[in-house]
Amino acid sequence: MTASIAIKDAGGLVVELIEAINANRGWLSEIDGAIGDGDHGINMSKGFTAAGAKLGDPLPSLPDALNTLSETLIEDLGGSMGPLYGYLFSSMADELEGQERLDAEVFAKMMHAAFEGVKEIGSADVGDKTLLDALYPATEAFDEAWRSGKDFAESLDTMSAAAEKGRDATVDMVAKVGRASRLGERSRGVLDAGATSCCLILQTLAKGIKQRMQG
Amino acid sequence: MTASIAIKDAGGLVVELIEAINANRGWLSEIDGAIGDGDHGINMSKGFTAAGAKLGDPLPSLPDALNTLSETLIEDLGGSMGPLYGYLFSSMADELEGQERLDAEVFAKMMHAAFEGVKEIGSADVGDKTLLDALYPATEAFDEAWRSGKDFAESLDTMSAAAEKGRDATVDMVAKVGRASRLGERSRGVLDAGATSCCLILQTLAKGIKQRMQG
Amino acid sequence: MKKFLNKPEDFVDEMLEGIYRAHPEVTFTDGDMRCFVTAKPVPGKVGIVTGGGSGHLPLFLGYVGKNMLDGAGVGGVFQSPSSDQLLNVTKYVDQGAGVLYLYGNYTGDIMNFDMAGELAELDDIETATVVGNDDVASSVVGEEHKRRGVAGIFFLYKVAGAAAAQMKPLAEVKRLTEKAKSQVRTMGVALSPCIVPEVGKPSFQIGDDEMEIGMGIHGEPGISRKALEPVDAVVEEMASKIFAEQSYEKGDEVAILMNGLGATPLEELYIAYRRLGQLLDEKEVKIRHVWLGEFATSMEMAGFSISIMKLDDELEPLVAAEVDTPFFKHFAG
Amino acid sequence: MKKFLNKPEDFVDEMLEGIYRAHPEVTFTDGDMRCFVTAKPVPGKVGIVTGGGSGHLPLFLGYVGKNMLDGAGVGGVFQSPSSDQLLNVTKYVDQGAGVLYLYGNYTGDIMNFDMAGELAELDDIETATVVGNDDVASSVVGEEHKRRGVAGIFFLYKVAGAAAAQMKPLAEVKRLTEKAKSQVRTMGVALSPCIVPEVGKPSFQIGDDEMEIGMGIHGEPGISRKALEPVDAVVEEMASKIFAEQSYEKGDEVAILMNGLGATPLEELYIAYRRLGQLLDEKEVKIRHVWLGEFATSMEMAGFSISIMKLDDELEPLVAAEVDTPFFKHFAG
Ligand SMILES: Nc1ncnc2c1ncn2[C@@H]1O[C@H](COP(=O)(O)OP(=O)(O)O)[C@@H](O)[C@H]1O
Ligand SMILES: Nc1ncnc2c1ncn2[C@@H]1O[C@H](COP(=O)(O)OP(=O)(O)O)[C@@H](O)[C@H]1O
Ligand SMILES: [Mg+2]
Ligand SMILES: [Mg+2]
Ligand SMILES: [Mg+2]
Ligand SMILES: [Mg+2]
Repeated sequence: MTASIAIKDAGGLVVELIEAINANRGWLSEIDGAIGDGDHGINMSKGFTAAGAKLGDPLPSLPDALNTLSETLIEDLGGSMGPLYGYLFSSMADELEGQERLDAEVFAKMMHAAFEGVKEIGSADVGDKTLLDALYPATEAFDEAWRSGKDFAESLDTMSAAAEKGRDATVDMVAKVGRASRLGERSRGVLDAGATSCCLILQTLAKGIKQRMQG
Repeated sequence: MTASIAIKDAGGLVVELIEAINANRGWLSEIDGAIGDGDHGINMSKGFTAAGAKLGDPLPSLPDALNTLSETLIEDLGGSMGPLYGYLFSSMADELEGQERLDAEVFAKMMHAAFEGVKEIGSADVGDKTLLDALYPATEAFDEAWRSGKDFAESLDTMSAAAEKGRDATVDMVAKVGRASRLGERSRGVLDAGATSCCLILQTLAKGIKQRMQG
Repeated sequence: MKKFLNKPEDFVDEMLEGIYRAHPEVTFTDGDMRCFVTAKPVPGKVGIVTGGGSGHLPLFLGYVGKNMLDGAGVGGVFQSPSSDQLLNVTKYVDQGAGVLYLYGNYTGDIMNFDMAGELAELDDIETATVVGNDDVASSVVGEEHKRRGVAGIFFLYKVAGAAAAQMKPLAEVKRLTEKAKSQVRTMGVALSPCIVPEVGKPSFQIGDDEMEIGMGIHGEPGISRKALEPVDAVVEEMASKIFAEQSYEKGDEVAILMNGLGATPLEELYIAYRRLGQLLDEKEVKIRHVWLGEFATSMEMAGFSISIMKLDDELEPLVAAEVDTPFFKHFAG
Repeated sequence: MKKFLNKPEDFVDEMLEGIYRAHPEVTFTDGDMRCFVTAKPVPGKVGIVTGGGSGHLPLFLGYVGKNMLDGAGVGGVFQSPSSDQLLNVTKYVDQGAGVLYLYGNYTGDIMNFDMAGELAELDDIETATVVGNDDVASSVVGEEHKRRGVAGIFFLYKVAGAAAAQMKPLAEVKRLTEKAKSQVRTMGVALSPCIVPEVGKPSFQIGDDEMEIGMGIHGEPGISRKALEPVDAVVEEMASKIFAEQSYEKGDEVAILMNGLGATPLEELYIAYRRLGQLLDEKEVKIRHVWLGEFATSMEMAGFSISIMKLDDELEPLVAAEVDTPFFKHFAG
């Protein structure tokens, strides 16, 4: 059997996402403060925390937990993070439908769906200095690692590294959408907040999946 | 003939008053800033300068010049200085009516009239930390010096010293009227702006009269 | 001094030029922009004239208009207009029924209005005077005559304006305005000073975390300066000062004015109002009218005031009456 | 952070509580205070729904009322409301004639309104959309679709509201609103930042003698930052940017909105307006309407914007129509 985790037991991954976002609340706002309005960590933390309160005990399955997160972001949070991350997580959840186990194949589909979902709702492109700039290279890197024969865990590591590289590459980009886009050239030279939170989310997911495979 | 000056040639006294006020514009505002709204010098300078523009060339007689000053303050300046100094100067001018020369007797009457005029229009009392606290002791001191046998010039010196002493005594007073009165006890410890400008005006008058008597 | 202006000494006159450009319903008399009057005096009506220093928009001139005031003397920043200007406004406004002078309790204004009134008498114009003194912070009970007039004069303008619009005689307009005055109390709080343009620096210093309770609208000191508290606590303290003055009991009806002093956002005024509403609910006092916004300001000062007016069957319809001025509009009913 | 508030996270909801207490003409639907609607929907009328982040009072909800808007989704400070909230407002507001979405050009708002519109369609509610993008400073000519929506949306609200009040069908309301939109241009200038309560510190830094021309209403940077100049020069620069976009010629008629961003006193707005009036006089352009005050703010930000709308015989009566909302009142004629 190829490396995988049981979907119905993996709702805790969403709890870990919430913890990661809350732990980085200040840092994410700080980054947004440079070329945005300094509230990215606040927004994310508000939405994720609200979702956490709805997860219930015992924890639901991973797709149910992702859908709860998505719905909370879309219905309660609003803003731009609501729809963007809302679609990211619901697109991921959709790919888990009908599955019992999350393996590399399924994960690759989740990443692609997440990327397409965010791209469509936000009408942004790779290179626009958004969370797509962490999401896209991560998606590609995972695909390539897996296709080139690395195992699921190794491919997750490759993805995590690519997400980080993508995040850091936003420093040299000029924002084309969102608040920072009005800065033009002045938006160059600092990290993008959304790419930073996206990288954090992907790395947290990767870490959580790996732990569950070992455990 | 007792010491005196010709009223019709003394319009220049008002020019000297205007110069004195303008020269002390900043200082008077500074003093008002401590317990008032910091504009006493600005107000006085605005009114006196406007009057100066109306005096004409050749200069009018002293009562005419005083009346021009008074009217400008009352009609154009407004505020509290308009009526207060307006009445002060018109009351002085009234006492010059029908006179040809300004001597110690006439001057004493001018001072009394000025005091009564300001007191009536402002409904304030001596000790309320206002310009009356320079005007009243000056008036009394002049009377007493003259009655006790000093000559006009000496009596003017006595008056100037009393005005200054009166002004300085306002430091220990608590304001009972005007803006500063709302400070209560907190209005103690600094000069009163109106007493300061009044002292300046009386000293400038005294100096000008003395110069004209010598000249 | 970070202000949008040209020369500080032109502040008032350029402001007036802008106002006359924007609002053809108002004009000036005697060739003096500072003699501010309605363009459409109502024949036979008692005229209502106010006046005071500039820097308080929409006070004072902003209430000249339909069913409110007829004229206003416009002074320099925080300076009374002159008696002459007030006299000219009086002459224009008088339509044979006399003129009510209605202004705030400040030495300069009192002297100049009194002088104008004496001069008007020589012209056979009857005048009467009501002096607003709603600021409970500025003197103790029993010494109300020493109190500053602040935002609460808004209610007096409404009552006087509505009464005059009903063509009531001067004595009756005065009686109703005095009655309104006896029912209005105001408390203010400030967070920051303002800058008189010609002075060029702040009127007072205040710490980054301090508030001044009971401050006047020219930056006059208040009852206490202390650390800024949550707005609920601030409102409770302010309201308690007003409640201590008059009884507010079950079934009583009031009108409220939540007035921003200049820089305080509407959002914060509504948060403050929320608490005031709760306090009046607890007393089972009914809020019949509430106006919330900027009604009497100190240029860029941050802060707000609460004015409460107790209503009765005679005053309520006057407060409720329709008003249309360039700066303030109210639909009846 | 010197603000009158309790907990920063309660800022929006406590503000809303205050608003509902003060203004019984408005209410909320679906048990969610942020789904802000008129208490008196007009049967058969096209509904006009707006929405956006909080912190801009009287934008957005302040224009819900007679002859203007019917509902508004209320977001967090500078955050779009959610699609769900907008959907609930849409359902309440729809009276069978469909709903016009009218809001400013921001990513979050576009996403959420679009989602709401799709969901409304599933409920057989027809929606149409007009997105305000009046800020000439935020993108060049030819790229108008990228421009921010700012204070000029006030005119779109007036036109859409008046057209809907005349019981025109959705397509016609949309056509007129689009037409109005093509005629509105805005330029802003800021002197100081604002503070998002939950962030707790200023949105940007600016020197004691600096101004930012072309600034957005969330503190987004503008065209240029430079030393503060006399207001006449500031107005000339702002107006020249607007004049460069469209022809303003002899005989043309316009409406003007002089909008304070929050902390700038009315006095200064009038001084600024004086110069704008002079410039339009020079062009022999007739100013048919002018509104001056706070219409779209950024909490305690100091600054102002100028919006100019060109009028024609179709638009002018709609702009002139009577309006009565809790935050904005206009008597016709
Ligand atoms: N159209 C878009 N598509 C994808 N991501 C976007 C888009 N617009 C903005 N973003 C992301 O949103 C982030 C800012 O999020 P946040 O601060 O929470 O929202 P806001 O800008 O409304 O305050 C940016 O750093 C960027 O990564
Ligand atoms: N009722 C009064 N009678 C006499 N002098 C007064 C009275 N009220 C105020 N003053 C004087 O006015 C001075 C302040 O003048 P000024 O600053 O020009 O006016 P304002 O207080 O209106 O700004 C005070 O220092 C005081 O001497
Ligand atoms: Mg942000
Ligand atoms: Mg002073
Ligand atoms: Mg003064
Ligand atoms: Mg934001």
